[in-house]
Amino acid sequence: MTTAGAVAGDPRALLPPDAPVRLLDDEGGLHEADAFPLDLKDADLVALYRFMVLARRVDRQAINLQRQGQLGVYASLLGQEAAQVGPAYALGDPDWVFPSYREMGAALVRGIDPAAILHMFRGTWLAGHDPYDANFALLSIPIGTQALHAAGFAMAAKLDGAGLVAMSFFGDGATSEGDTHEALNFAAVFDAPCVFWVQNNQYAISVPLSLQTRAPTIAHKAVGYGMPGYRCDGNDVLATYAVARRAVDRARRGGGPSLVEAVTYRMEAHTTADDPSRYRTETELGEWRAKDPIARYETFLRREGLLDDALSEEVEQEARELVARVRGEIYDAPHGDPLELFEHVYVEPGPHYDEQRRQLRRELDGAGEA
Amino acid sequence: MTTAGAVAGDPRALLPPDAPVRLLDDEGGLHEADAFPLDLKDADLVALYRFMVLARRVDRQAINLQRQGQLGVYASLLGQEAAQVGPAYALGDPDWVFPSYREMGAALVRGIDPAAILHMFRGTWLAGHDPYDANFALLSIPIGTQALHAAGFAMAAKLDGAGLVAMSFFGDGATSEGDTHEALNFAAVFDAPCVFWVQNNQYAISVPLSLQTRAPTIAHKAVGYGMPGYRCDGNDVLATYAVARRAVDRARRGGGPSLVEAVTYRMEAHTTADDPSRYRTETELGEWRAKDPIARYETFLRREGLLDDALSEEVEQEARELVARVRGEIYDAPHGDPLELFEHVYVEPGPHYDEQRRQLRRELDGAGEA
Amino acid sequence: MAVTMAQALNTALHDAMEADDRVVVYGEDVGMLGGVFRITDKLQERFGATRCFDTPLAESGIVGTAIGMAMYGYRPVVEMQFDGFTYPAFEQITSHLAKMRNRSRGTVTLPVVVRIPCGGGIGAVEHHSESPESYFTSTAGLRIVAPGVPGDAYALLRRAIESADPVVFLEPKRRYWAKEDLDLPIETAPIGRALVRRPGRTATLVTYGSMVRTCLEAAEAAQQEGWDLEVVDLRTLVPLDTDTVVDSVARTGRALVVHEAQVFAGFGAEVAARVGERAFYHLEAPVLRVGAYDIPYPPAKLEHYHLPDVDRVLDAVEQSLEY
Amino acid sequence: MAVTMAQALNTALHDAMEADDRVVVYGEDVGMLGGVFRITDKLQERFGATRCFDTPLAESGIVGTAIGMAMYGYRPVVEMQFDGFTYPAFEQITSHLAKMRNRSRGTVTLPVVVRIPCGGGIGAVEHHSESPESYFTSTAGLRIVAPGVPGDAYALLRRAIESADPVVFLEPKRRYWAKEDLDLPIETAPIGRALVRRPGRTATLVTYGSMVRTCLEAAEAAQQEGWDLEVVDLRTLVPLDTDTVVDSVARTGRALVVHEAQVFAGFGAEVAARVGERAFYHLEAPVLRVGAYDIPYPPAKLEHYHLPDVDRVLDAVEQSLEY
Ligand SMILES: Cc1ncc(C[n+]2csc(CCOP(=O)(O)OP(=O)(O)O)c2C)c(N)n1
Ligand SMILES: Cc1ncc(C[n+]2csc(CCOP(=O)(O)OP(=O)(O)O)c2C)c(N)n1
Ligand SMILES: [Mg+2]
Ligand SMILES: [Mg+2]
Repeated sequence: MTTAGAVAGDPRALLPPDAPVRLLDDEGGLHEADAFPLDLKDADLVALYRFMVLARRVDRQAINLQRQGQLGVYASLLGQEAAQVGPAYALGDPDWVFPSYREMGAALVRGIDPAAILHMFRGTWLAGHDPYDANFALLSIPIGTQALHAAGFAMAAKLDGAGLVAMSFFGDGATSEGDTHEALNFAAVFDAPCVFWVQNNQYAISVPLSLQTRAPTIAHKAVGYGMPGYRCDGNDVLATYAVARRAVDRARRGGGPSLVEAVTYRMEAHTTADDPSRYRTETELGEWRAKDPIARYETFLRREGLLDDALSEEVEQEARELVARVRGEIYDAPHGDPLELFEHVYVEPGPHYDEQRRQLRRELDGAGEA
Repeated sequence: MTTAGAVAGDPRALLPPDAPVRLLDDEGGLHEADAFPLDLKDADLVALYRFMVLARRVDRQAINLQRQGQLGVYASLLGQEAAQVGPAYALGDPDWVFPSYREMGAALVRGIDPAAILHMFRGTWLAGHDPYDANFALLSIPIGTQALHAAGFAMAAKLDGAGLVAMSFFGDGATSEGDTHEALNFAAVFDAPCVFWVQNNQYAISVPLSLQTRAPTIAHKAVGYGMPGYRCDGNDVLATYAVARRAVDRARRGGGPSLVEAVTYRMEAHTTADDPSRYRTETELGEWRAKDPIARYETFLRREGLLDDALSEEVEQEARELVARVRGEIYDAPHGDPLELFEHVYVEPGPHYDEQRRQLRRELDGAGEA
Repeated sequence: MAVTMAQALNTALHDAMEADDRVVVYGEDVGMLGGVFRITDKLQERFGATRCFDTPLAESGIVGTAIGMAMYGYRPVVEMQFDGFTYPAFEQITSHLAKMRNRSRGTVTLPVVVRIPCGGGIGAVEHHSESPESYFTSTAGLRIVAPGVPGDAYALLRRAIESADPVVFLEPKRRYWAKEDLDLPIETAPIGRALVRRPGRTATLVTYGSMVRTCLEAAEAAQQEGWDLEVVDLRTLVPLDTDTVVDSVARTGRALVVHEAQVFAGFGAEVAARVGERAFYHLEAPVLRVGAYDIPYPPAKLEHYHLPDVDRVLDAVEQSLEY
Repeated sequence: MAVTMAQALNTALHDAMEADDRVVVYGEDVGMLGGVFRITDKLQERFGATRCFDTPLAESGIVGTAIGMAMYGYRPVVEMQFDGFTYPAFEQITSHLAKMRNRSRGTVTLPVVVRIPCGGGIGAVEHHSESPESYFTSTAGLRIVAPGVPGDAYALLRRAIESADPVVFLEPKRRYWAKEDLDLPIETAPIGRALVRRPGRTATLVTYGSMVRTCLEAAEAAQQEGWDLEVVDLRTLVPLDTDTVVDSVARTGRALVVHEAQVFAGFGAEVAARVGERAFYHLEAPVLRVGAYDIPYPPAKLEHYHLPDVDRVLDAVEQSLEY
């Protein structure tokens, strides 16, 4: 019986391989995989390290700023540096990132000023950067929603004949939202050059993966959309890079979207407002600490002779400067003009807005008098 | 690396078999399949036939009623009789059905009066039956939404220790909705005794399956939820029965949900308001006409000596009587009391409703005077 | 030439696509079928399946991808098949479409039009006759346009597609087949301008969408009673042209807001509250609201009891005059 | 005993689960974590993971399954983690939760409570400070409850869980930590009754939720000006206790509606419109509305400019008195 929707080709080909792609072993030894060639020069290898370290240092600074009352809240990426830096590094300049709220690492790679990200967490404004500056969309807070923006952007790019790729970042929890499903499906149906990058950090706030899905792995979800699903060790930056690279190249060549699961762990609280002691054990945390993405990669680089103490100190120095600058920009950053609240809602606001602006001005004047 | 969410067992086991389950060949010859044993007595075999014929006759009557201006609209099941009667017949009395708007066949099997269904299409009221009478939920119009009600109902049944199964019917188009995704995922995570029954009739109104999904088959979507996906020839009532039976038994035994794709074809327009000549060819329709689910099954029954002209005429006679009764009940059925509009919105309506009732009564009186 | 609202909308889409390559039209069944109301009829034939295309059945997907396409630089005009099927897209509309420009400090503009065939009166089954405007009017960042006649449907849809701000475009589906003598293309006032469609002195009917025609008919009928009703067609709900409404009420001293949606917490409440604020000393009677009952949309056979009609409008006018 | 609103809500859930086996509590992070605001703290420990459990991250899934569970016979109390994350569930709430009873001619009742921590003032990032009430008030079939003080939070949540009709329960999250002296359990008026929380003669402040406290503070402060303000706490938005409001306004002659939501097309419009209709001859000034600006919720550092406060209320009172 041939019918529309009958099996085309061998669906087994869609199943992700059993084990996550891993290029670095626990001791930092490199084992290349044919299917995921590494095309990185020494400078690139060092750059990956640099971005991971910078991300971690900025992240720590952000947590401190929050503790000091300078940020309202902050969502740490500790432990997920490789899961963000690898894929972001696999993108080219014209490509776009559609991040969630935890993507400081990806932001850094794209050249976004970390202070811009922190302005959102501080509440200086609702977002801190111009997405068109570095092709990095605004951080998206409603879970899964940005995957649809990525799919639409990629549909547009394809329509326009642009050879660019849109990469959407989201978490394991986000895979449960209807929007994520619709995004995967739209991207597949329209052959959109889109990569769905899932950081499976094992938790959605307190909810563990086992309560989130019964899929064998998140990568298996790709089967239902007829797209490839890849799975990689999210704490191995060479693996995240190589797998992302393959997915990105495929999309750029017109091969359509894919779904990648980077298996990792959130070593910090969900956000600074969270208390992880309520839902996870020190033992579990300890196991993952032992898989630290930066430590493992550092061993590799040192082994390869690509990193020595001098270079390490150079990166630390850069990190210190960056962190100091970020701290300087955020600490006691002015709150901005309340009248700006009416500026950006519409390109063409109604007359109503003039009244409201006048009312606020009156209130401000009144408060000034008091 | 063992991580939460690592591969448990062999995910290949989740892949649906390449070919749809089919027990009857084109000539009505029976080929039993080990994995899907048939436990049907002769009386059951005849009952399946009877329901399919009744469904088709009532369906035709409904279309005529619509043409005569008696129904506002009607969504035909022509060609999908086997895809509905088989699964509904696989359910036990305590089980529940959560249908879409096209489930006249399933309704008949459950013992719902077809006139009740048609009252909805007539617009006498928004729904025509009491779901608790035959464990058949109200027809659901917003696509995919009822799958969540089924999942929740099954979650409740499990919590309550009831050995019942909830079966949700929806279409190929519905698989694209976020709600359907969330339903499959909730059911899987909570091991809910739920069967998701997809009638893949190749179209969502005018949109063909190829624009709806790139999954190899709809059954493959099960992989992403870690549940079994089955695929059956939706025009073979023995196959739909046997596959449904397996999914239902599994759920009842505590094995959790499954997704079944019944490959079939909508031989009529989407609804009476639709013009299929705009989007599909006579050739395609002809191919599917040749696969008529009733004709094929009739050949089988005759071959087996279970059906002869007398029995066939008996069923036709029953159909004529049913159809006449339905027509009698629907034709010029009174419109009901407008004041009932306020009756059922709340168990405890606010005082506001008294005012509105009074206003409508005044309007009715006023109109009466005029 | 007598043009139906459906034709006017179809022509507006056609002309907008002709005028600007970046305009793409998509949704469920808008391609080969031309939409269930044929508003997109022949657009795929004329502009190809890259500019007018069908999507999977997922409204959040439709609006969410439109946001992405607009970020890229396209101007998507998407169709929600019916009012009641807009609700799955509620989050994308409310949290992103309406707010992204503000969030981005004006760097991201989203010129998206969400077309919604709205309202009842066509004998449909449930979920096909909703008046969802109040779900959107309290969301800053959206422009809400609600034409009542073919000419406005054409001109305002063209304006909506040219708008840099996202627009929710409410089409009164029971008026799709109503005709007006028009020579398309036409121009009209920009988004945000109400129109006194009929001058009068006894009282002001403030209305929009499907009720424009009902109010004009009521005004005709009212002449028998010696009442000379003014009809203000809002045309746009957000931004609301309060001045035109208040000017009118200042002249007539009486206002009635007429819409198809339920009265309780309907958009009429906003109009009534504003008129109450701005025209306090002019009002000779309270602002009365005429709409549907505060119940879920009824079954087809009972909908005419629910929907406001000429009689209900005139009853309210009488009530107003009794003050 | 001094009880915070968070404790009162937690106790209400506890007591309801104790009283009725059919009550189940679920949502995102409500189990081990006890909810991000700890409103469900220790319920899983006490009642087990079958009666208080975490779900996958999907709000439509949460409300949709609650409908199914209620059809079966349970009484689900589900939590939306924040106001802004209710929107993905909008379709299930609007098309089914609100309408299923009516559709089924009363054969299906859905005793579901959707708890929503609402509003701003806590310095949160975007989508965590929304006032979504107007998205629900115009949907017939829902009861909308909006307590402002711990005692009402307890008593009304108990009533909501006992309600056969679905309830959207709006919790003013910035008041979670406000205290009241209470000996729980307490009883209070049924859903649908407003309360004159402070009698006065100069003008009536009509309010609910987080603004109850602000209005009481404003009334205190107003004494300095020699104004004696009456404060009516609506407590329930649907059904609305219009009589209590109108009685009050009839006495004071002036009304101000105060809420945290934006003014344009906010729920205050309904209150203002009704008061305008019912108290026309009593009004010495137009009903004024006090709320937030008609803009997306601002960044944390600017939210205090946006939110109505004592000063904004008093300014409006002054304005009212100038008529
Ligand atoms: C639609 C929506 N629902 C709920 C939330 C509240 N929330 C914020 S983060 C989060 C968990 C997200 O988990 P995951 O997708 O795994 O990403 P992670 O935080 O682990 O990076 C939740 C429930 C939200 N932001 N959006
Ligand atoms: C949420 C929603 N969106 C759109 C519609 C309009 N609509 C009704 S039926 C239909 C196609 C459904 O296709 P499918 O799921 O394949 O079921 P079938 O009609 O083929 O049985 C559409 C788009 C709807 N009812 N609900
Ligand atoms: Mg996570
Ligand atoms: Mg179909």
